[in-house]
Parts: sequence; C-alpha cells; structure tokens
Amino acid sequence: MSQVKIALFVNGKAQQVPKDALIVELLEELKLSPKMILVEHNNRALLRSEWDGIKLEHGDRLELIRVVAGG
Amino acid sequence: MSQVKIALFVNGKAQQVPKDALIVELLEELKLSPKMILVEHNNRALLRSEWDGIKLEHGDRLELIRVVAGG
Amino acid sequence: MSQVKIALFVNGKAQQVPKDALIVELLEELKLSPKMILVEHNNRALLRSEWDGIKLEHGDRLELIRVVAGG
Amino acid sequence: MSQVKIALFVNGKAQQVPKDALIVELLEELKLSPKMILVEHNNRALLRSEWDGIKLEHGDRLELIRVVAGG
Amino acid sequence: MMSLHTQPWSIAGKTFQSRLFVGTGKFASPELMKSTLACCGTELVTVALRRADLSGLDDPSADILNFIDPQVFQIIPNTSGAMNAEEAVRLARLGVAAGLPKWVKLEIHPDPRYLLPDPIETLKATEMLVKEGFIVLPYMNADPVLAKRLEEAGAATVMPLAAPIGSNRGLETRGQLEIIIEQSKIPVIIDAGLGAPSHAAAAMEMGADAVLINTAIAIASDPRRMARAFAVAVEAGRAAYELGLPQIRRQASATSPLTGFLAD
Amino acid sequence: MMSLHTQPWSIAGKTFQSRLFVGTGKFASPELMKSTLACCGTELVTVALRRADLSGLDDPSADILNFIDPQVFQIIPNTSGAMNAEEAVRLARLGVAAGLPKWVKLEIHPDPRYLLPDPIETLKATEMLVKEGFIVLPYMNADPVLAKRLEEAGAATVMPLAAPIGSNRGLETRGQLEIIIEQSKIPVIIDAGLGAPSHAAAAMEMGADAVLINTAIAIASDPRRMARAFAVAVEAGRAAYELGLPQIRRQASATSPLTGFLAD
Amino acid sequence: MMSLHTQPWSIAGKTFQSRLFVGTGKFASPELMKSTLACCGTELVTVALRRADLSGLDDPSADILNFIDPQVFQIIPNTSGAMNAEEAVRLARLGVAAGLPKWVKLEIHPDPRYLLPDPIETLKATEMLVKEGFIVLPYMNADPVLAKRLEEAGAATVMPLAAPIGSNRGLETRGQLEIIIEQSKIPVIIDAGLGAPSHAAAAMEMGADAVLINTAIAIASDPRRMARAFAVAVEAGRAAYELGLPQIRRQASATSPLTGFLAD
Amino acid sequence: MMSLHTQPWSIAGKTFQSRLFVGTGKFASPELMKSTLACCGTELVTVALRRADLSGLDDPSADILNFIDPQVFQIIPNTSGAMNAEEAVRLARLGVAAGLPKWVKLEIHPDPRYLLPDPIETLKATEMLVKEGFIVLPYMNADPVLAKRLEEAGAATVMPLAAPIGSNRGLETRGQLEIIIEQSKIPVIIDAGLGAPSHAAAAMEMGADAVLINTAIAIASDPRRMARAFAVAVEAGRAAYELGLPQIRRQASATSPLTGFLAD
Repeated sequence: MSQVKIALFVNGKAQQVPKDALIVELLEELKLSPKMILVEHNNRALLRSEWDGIKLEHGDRLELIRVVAGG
Repeated sequence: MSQVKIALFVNGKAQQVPKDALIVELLEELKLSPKMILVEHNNRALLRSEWDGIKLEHGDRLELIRVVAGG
Repeated sequence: MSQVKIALFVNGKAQQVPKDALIVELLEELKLSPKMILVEHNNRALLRSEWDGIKLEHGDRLELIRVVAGG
Repeated sequence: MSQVKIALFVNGKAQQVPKDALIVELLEELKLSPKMILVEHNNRALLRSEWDGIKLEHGDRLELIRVVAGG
Repeated sequence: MMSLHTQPWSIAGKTFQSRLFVGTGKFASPELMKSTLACCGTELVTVALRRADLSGLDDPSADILNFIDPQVFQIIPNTSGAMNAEEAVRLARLGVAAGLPKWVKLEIHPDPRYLLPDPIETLKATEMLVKEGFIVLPYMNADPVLAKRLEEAGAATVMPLAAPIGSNRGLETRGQLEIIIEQSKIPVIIDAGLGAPSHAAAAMEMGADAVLINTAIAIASDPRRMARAFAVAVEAGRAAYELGLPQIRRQASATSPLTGFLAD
Repeated sequence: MMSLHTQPWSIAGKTFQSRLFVGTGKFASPELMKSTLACCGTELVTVALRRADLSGLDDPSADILNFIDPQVFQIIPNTSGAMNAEEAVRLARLGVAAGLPKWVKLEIHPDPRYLLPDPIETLKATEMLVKEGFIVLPYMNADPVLAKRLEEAGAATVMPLAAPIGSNRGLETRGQLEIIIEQSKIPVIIDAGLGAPSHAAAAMEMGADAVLINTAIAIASDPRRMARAFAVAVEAGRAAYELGLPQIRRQASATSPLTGFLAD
Repeated sequence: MMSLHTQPWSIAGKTFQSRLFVGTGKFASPELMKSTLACCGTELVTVALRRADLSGLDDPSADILNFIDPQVFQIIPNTSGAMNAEEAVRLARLGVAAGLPKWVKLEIHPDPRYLLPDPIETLKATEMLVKEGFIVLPYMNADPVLAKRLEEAGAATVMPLAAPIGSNRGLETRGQLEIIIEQSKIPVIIDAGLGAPSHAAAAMEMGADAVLINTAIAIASDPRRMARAFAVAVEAGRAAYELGLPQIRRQASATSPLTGFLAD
Repeated sequence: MMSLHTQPWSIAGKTFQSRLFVGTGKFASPELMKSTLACCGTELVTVALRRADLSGLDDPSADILNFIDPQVFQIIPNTSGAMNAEEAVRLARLGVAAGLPKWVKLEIHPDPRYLLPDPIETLKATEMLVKEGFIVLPYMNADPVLAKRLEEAGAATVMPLAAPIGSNRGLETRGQLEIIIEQSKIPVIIDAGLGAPSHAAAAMEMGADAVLINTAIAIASDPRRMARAFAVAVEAGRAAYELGLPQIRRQASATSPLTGFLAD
C-alpha cells in the first residue's frame, strides 16, 4: 500500500516527505550530514536537542543552514 | 474688585494673565510685536487667523517663536 | 658649365645647395614660407635682417624652426 | 727670558700659543680630551697620526671638531 | 566675462538657476546679510525659528524676514534646535503658521559639539512631514543607505554633510558622497563644512546638484565678495562637471610637440 | 554677476589683470584655440618652437602666431624639447629672432615619461638667459631651495609644478608649494597637473599669484566653456585668498542659535 | 624583536590581547585559512551562515568550524545576507542553535554594490538582539550619532567602516571615525576597506580599539605572511597611540645641532 | 610572533637586514639613545659633527661614539651645518680623520626654517665626494630628475624627504616619491617628516628600500617602545610590498557569500 506524502517548503523549494517524517530523515533524504546543518522550523531556530520532538507536517517551512567562511 | 488671574506656561515659564485673556493681550503684556511672533498653543501651531478665537485658560502651554537668522 | 654645389646640414640632414646660395633660396628650394621660419646659422640665431648678409658655405649647420602650439 | 707666542685662529677665534706648540699641547691648554677631538689644520682634515708632525705657526687656522648626536 | 550657462535644476518641481544655497546665520547685521544675498545670485535661503525673548529685550526691528524678499528667494526654515522628530515637526508647522512656504530644511542634531544629524529621528521626521505635505530637505551624515531611505520616504532632496557645520574642513566625506551622488534619484546638496570656494567647486565637479554655504560667507572680512567667490566657484565646478573632466593620468602627457629641438 | 575685482599683478614690471596663463598645445584647431583665448580673459599665452618639416608637408597656413594677437596677449615661447641649458638658450634666442618679446618659459625636461624639469640645467640656463636680458619664467619641481636660487639668479617668476604635465592630478606637491609661496619675493605660478577648476581655485587660495592651464582646457569637450570655468575659479580662489579664508576647526560651530527650541 | 606589550582590551567582559579581527572569507582553502589564523595571533574570527545546497553537492568535509578551534578563537557569526532586522535576528538565533557563542557581528546591507549597512535596520536589530541576551557587534557606516544610539541600545562594540568592504581604499571616513572614537564608551573596531598594513596602523594610531581585516589577507599571494604583516602593524599603531604621537609641525625641527660648522 | 622574513638589501655592497635608519639626535641622554638602538634592530645610525666648545664646558664623557658599537652599527656621519658643497666635503673628510668609515649622509640645508636641502650644492658635493671614494647618501627634496643626476654622479643611495625634518607630517611628497622609486637603480631611503609608524609602513608599501626616523623616536615618552613600533611597522610595510598589495577598487567586494539568507 502506498505511503502518505506531505509537502514542505525547504529553503524556499517544495519538497515531498512521508507524513510524520523526522528532520533527520529529511536530511538523510537530502544527503546532508546532520552535524553540519542548522535548522529553522517555521521561523524558529531549533536546537539539535529539539529535532526529534518535531513531526514534520504539511506546509511546514524549513531553513537548512550551514556555517560557512565569511568576513 | 480684583480681577481673576490664571497661570500659563509661556516658553516654559509661568506667566499670570487675566482670565479669558487673548493672545494679542498676552503679547502686549510681554511687549512683543504680534506680527513677528509665531504662536504654538498646547502643542498646536496657530495661524494668525486663529488667534482671536482662542481664550487662554489656566494651565495652557504656549510657545512664542520668532523667525531668526540661521544656516 | 656645371654649377658648383656645397653640402649643408639642415635640421641635422645633409642638403645640397649651389655655392653662395642665400637663405631665402634655400627656403624656396625646401618650399618653406620665409615669413614663418626662424633660422639658426652655425648655432647663432639670425634676425631676418641678417639673412641676406649670409652666404651659405660648405659644412654650414642650419636649424630651420617654426613657432608651434605648446603649453 | 720670556717665551715667544704666536696667534692662531681656533674655531674662528684668536688663540695665543707658544711658538712651535703641538696640537696636543693646544688641546691640553683648552682642556679638550684629544681622543674626542677631530682637527682640521688650514682647511686640511688631519689623521691623528699626523698631529705630532705639525708645528703650529702664526696665523694657522684650526677647526677642533667633535662627533655629536645628530639625525 | 560670459556666463557659464550651467543647467537649471529643480526641487519638487520648482526650478532654480543658482546652485548655491546661502544660510543667513552669523552675519554682522541683517543689512549686510541682505546685500550679500543680493549680489551672489542665490535663490535659496535658510532661516531658523527660536523662542522669543520674554525679557522684553527682543529688537522689534530685527525681524529677519524684513530683509529677505520672498518674491526673489525661496525661504526655507530649518529645524535646528529640535532634539527629536516630534520637536522638528512642531517647528516645521510653526513655519507654515508664520506664512512661510511649506518647505523645511530638516535638522535634528542633539549633540552641541559636532552638530551631527541623528539618522533615526531624521528619517522618522521626514516620514511625518511628507505625510503632512511638506517639501522636506533633510540634513544628514554622508550615509548612502540612509540617503536611499530618505528618498523612499519622500524627501525632496538629501543634504549630506562634507564635514561638521562651521568646521571649514572641506570634503572629508568624499568617498561616501560619491556613492550618494551616484545612487540618488533626487537632488544632492552638499551641506556643512565647505570652507573655501575650491571646496564648493570640488563638490560640484563630483556631481552634486548644489551646495549650502553659511559660515565661510557670513564671517568673511567682506561677505559680499566672498559670496560672489563661492557663487562663481560653484558655477565653475558645475560647468566642469557638465563638460566632463579629463581623466587623471599617472604619467605625463606632453602639451608641446615631443620631437626634440636638435635630436629627434 | 559682478566681477570679483581681484588685485592686478605684474611680472618684470608689466601689469596683468588675469591670473590664468593658457598653453596653446593640444587644441583641435588653431581657430578653436583662438576663440578659447578670446573668451576666458587670459593675457598670458605660451607657444613652442620646433624644427620645420623639410618634407614640404608643413601647412603654410598653420602659423600659430597668426591666431594670437600680440597686442592683446603676452606671448611667451617655451623651450620644451631642450635637453640641456645650451639648447634652451639657443631656443630662447630663436624666439627673439622671430620678433617675439624677450620672454621665455624655460622648460628643460629630458625624460619623456614624466616631463619633469632638470633643476641643475634650469638654474644654469636661467643665469645665462638673465645675463642676455631675458625675462625668464622657469618651470621647476616644487623645490623651495631651488626656487630661492632661481630668484637670486634673476628669474622673473618661478613656475613650480603641482603634478606631472597633463596628469590632471591636482596639488600633489601642496606641502612644498606652500613653503615656496611663503618664501618667494617673485610671483609664483603653479604650472602643470591642474586638471579641474577646483584645483586652480585651491592653488590660488594657497596664495599662488597665477596658474597655467593647458591640457584640461584644450582637450575638453568644449574648450571655451572649460576655459571660462577655469578663469572664474581662479578669480574665486584669488578673491578668497585676498579676503582671508576662515580658520579650519576640528569641532562644529553653529550657524543657527544654539538655544534649544523647547529646552534652553 | 621584543613584543610591543600593548594593553589588553575586552568586549563584554571578555579580555583579548590581539587587536586584529580576521574574517574567514575568500581563502583559497580552509586549511590555508586555518594556518593563517594560527600564525598571526588573532583571537577574534568571523564566520557566515548560509542556506545549505540541496543539490547534494555540498562538500561534507567543508565544515568551516572543523578548522577553527573554539578554545583558541572567539568565533563570531555574522548576519550578512540579512535584508532587514528580522532576518538578521533569525540568523543570529541559528548561530546559537549551532552551539556557537551568543555573539553576533550584525551586518545588514541590502545593496550588493557597495554592501553598505542600513542604519535603521541595524539599530532595530541591535535592540532586539540585546533583549535576547546577545553580545552585539554592529557593522555600521561612520556615523557618530548612530554610534551613540547603538551604544545606548546596548551594543557591545561599534564597527564603523573605513571604506566599502573589499575596496582596500583605506581610511576614507577618517574625519567621522575620529569623532566616533572620541565619543564612544564602548570599543570601536574599524571594519571594511583597510587594504594595507599602513591603513591598519593608522586606524590604531587614531585610537581605534581594534580592526577587522579579511580581503587583504585572504587574497594575498601569501596570506600567512600578510596576516603577520597586519598583526604587527596593528601592534605598532596601538603602541604609538599608547605612547602618544608627536605633534605635527608646519616648520622643521632640527635633529642635529644647528650651530653652523664654520659660521656659528 | 614569527619574523616577517623581509629581503635583505645592500648599500654599496654592504648587506643589511634592517630597513630602519635611526638618527641619534634629540635623545634625553646617550644612555637612552644606546638602549633604543639596541632594542629596535637597526643597523644604520647617523651622527653629526660640530665645533668643540672652547669654553672648557664640553662634557668629556659625552662622546657619542662611546655609545655606538661600530661592530654592530654602520655609523654614518652627516654634514648638517654645512652651508655649501665645500663645507660639506670638509666635514666628510673630518669624519674619516676621526676613524669613522668613509660613508657620509650628505646634508646641505642653509635655511634654518625648513631645513630643506640645496639641490645644486648637493649634486656638486656628491661629485666631489664620490671622486674621493666616499659612499655618499645624499639628503634631497623629492625631485626625480635630481635623483637620477645624483645616481649618475655615483651616489650610493638617494634620501628624498617626505616632509620637513621633524615636522611629523608624513608622506606629503608621495606623488614625486613614487616616481623616484619607480626610476631609481640605487636604494631609495625616505628621510625626514615621518612621524608615525603608519607613515613608515606606507613608505615601505610604496617600494622604498628603507626609512630614516629620528625625531618621532627620540622625543617619544618611551623611545625604546616607539623605536620597536617603527621597526615592526617598517617590516610590515616591506612584507606587504614584497607580497604585493591588493588592487584598490571603487566598489565593494563581498567577503561573505552573497546569496541571500532567504531570497537567493
């Protein structure tokens, strides 16, 4: 039987994930190493400790951010 | 019989005038030539045409302003 | 009978002229308008009045100069 | 019998010394320590080795110079 | 000498020929101020507003407006003395009550030492005054982003400073002024700190639309001649800007033919 | 606009009103040069001397002197192209032979890259030419001691450079120029490198007696207007110098009364 | 050579010896960046935050934080890329979520051409971030009144610009910077536009507490040596400031005895 | 901090590591001068020659040479006080008679006000001294043609001034110094007028081979630290020159990725 999908906006782009997916699963899907990614969920910056408490829902807006070189 | 006086704040200083005095009377009292004075009454800048319509009341705050040289 | 020629150095270049030629004849030969030319003869600047008194001789060095625009 | 004196110009000033005086004797007279003084004799800079060969004569001009701090 | 025929320009739809604003402060007398304005061709003049002296000592003859013909000069009251946006707005309104045109040179500079403008209060006051229909000419530091924000808020011009008021230091803020001029869609008037005609000319050569001079003219030994000196320097600088200045070169470029005299 | 009435000045006893020398090089045509001289009020004009072209290609009509009225302008031949004092003297003598006045702008700059003057040859040529009765105006670097030596040698003026000829870099040598002006007993004419009217005004404000401009005028899109722009800038700078410029201050100095609007 | 023993200084109670901030942008590799930081003695390092690349192309090894030891360096995330106060605050919070210290170099510069900071949004973001307990180091234009308002809003330092980021133009805003330094009660760090060690030394001689250098070091042919050159220039300038620089004189002052050799 | 490893350089075949000349004038005591020389790494030191005091008041202990180890420092007597070439030559010869090396810093500046060098006498003295086998380091104004003539006459270096001796005005003659450095085949040492470490660094960044500092070090509140400050600033500027400084840009160049945070 087919699994239900929901649509998120990740860094401004639409992205399909399974319902109730976790942030780590999303990052896996996107081949992003969790320990290097900062996550903002619906405009709220998340501590890593908060990640697993969050079930992604249809329409959620996420920003996946990295620390890079800068002046 | 003695005339009733009220207290105004003129350019930040207390000033006694007869009750219901008019702005022109105040200027006379202060020896200021009306045609050179701009008047702000309780924070409202007045057009000259408005002067005579105003009866000064106890506690009114007036600013008497002049146009001067400036850069 | 053939006329005798002499060699001058005019503005650093060799130039043949008839013996005893005058400066005006040299200028004519060079198609230079006399009234626009200044002449230095053997390192001596000449006044126009001196031109005709000078018979050009073999080896004479002449500078023919013009006034031009300059800063 | 009194000793014969001659007049020198030392640093532009007249100075009496005994005839045939040596430079070292002049310096002693002036209380100048020889090892700190450079001597120019009649416009000629002298090496120390030359000092003793010189008998001062009437009218000699000497410059007694020191090395000092400078930029 | 023939005029330099510089281009006319305009503020809020009103056209001017002169690119020299003159401030009226610091003159030895109003008569001297009046004749100075008359002989330098300026069309834009600033005045200030201040509390009347209640001690009865105000000289009744000394109404500065008696010495400035509104038919000849655009009179622009400033808001100097205002400590914040609200006070500046109140001063601007008083100018209108006085029958002055609804123009205001917005000045908010609390610090008495350098008289430098407050960017936050200046933007706020500009928004309020534009809403009330004023033609707003804000005095500002040489901040290109603030200039754009004032432009977006509806300012009629920007008036960035060259150096502190009355300092005569010249174009100290040149680098930022060049950016303001490059980016501005409204006239840029260099205000404050210009102490010599060469400073005014240099400001115009950079592409400024106008300059405002007060101290250097008012305290000169002969304000009339000094005002004319600034006026012609402004014209000269503007003309040079319109014609385009020659490129700056590291090496020399001969003005006489380079062929030698003897050797070629 | 009224004139600025700057003081007349003189070189070797001859009085001038204009403080702008104009060089005649680099103009698109002699006609353009002529009309440019006519409209900027200059009274001092330089020309150069060069070997005639023996290829018969010289344009007989192109005698620059046909375009400069000696009744109106003091024509000053320069010695550019001379590699040393001797050549400079020979060129100066040729000018006289040409019927030009016995004035010479002495230029000895062997290096073609920066066209900078040779101090040794320049002093030597000045001594020779003064002995022959020339009015000598030497082009020189901004060297105050050389300026004094040229003055002692009998030069009529000194012409120190602001920057390399044609570089338009402005008053690069300002520090040394100020010393030259302070110490000189003969007129100081700032020559070379002035590329904008503001540069010329600044030179005059420093106390220079005059400036010489060529490149910036001759190559302008409209040399006539640019020449006028320089002419008025020179007048403005000179007037400011005569009146005295205000002192430069570190802090501000208010132009409006500093009593607050509400708070005093 | 012995050290110059310049005074330690502090931001928000944390003490530093080095007065050189180094930005991590533009290095050829993170390894080069790392060794450059190591050899110049800097203690303050900036980083940026950006959206991850979702194309799967992000180099997993390239986590800049792997190359900066937080035990050695105070890591300060900046908010470049933020278009307004709200975005800047969101970026600052993400830095904290990343486990970075609660410090932020506040940068809000919408215009991509000159990258100049927005004074209004910068003040607004400072107020918000201070309320949230951040140590805020705002990048700003050289505006003394804005500097005071940021100080009053609780900024830990101000970081006024010398010239546009990466322009290497040096202390273009010197006049206003001097006023900021004179009036500030919090450290003043000159940021942006310093392109040469002499620029950094001059900034320190003016009394700046520190400077931030990025481009001039990162793009140098040898960033390690250039970083050391800046580091020692900063120390030299600071030492000169602490000792007090000699007064500038118009005339000369002899360094050798002035009695003549022959004539006295 | 690691050294900057700047290139060694040489004068007349003698190699030096330090690019800082230190003048010995104006120190509070010879002991202070000695320890200052010791701690800044200089290898080149100047002294002067003067008539002895015949009043018997000369302090016998005060022989400056007792405080400068000729094994460590290249001692260079100067000719200050000489009014012309002849006197300068006589002073140089006395130095040799004193057992000093046959090097001379040639200074001929008759005017006591600005102490500016005389170009004519300086060239003449250079020719005479070179003929006698001296290593001649002439102090000169910033005149590129004179620099070439001194080079041709056999000078070992040129020592152009940045500003008047002891004025601390910095690189006032920058434009001409750049040309001298570009054209010179012998070392260029910037002498006089450098008042701050940033001035010295800037001179080195221009490509000068060395600088001479005296007043700014000697009159500092702590000459030892100030000398070190100058020494490291010189190294920093030289290192930057050797590495090549980044190009100066009109616009900004981002140091953080320019993709927006939200908007790209």
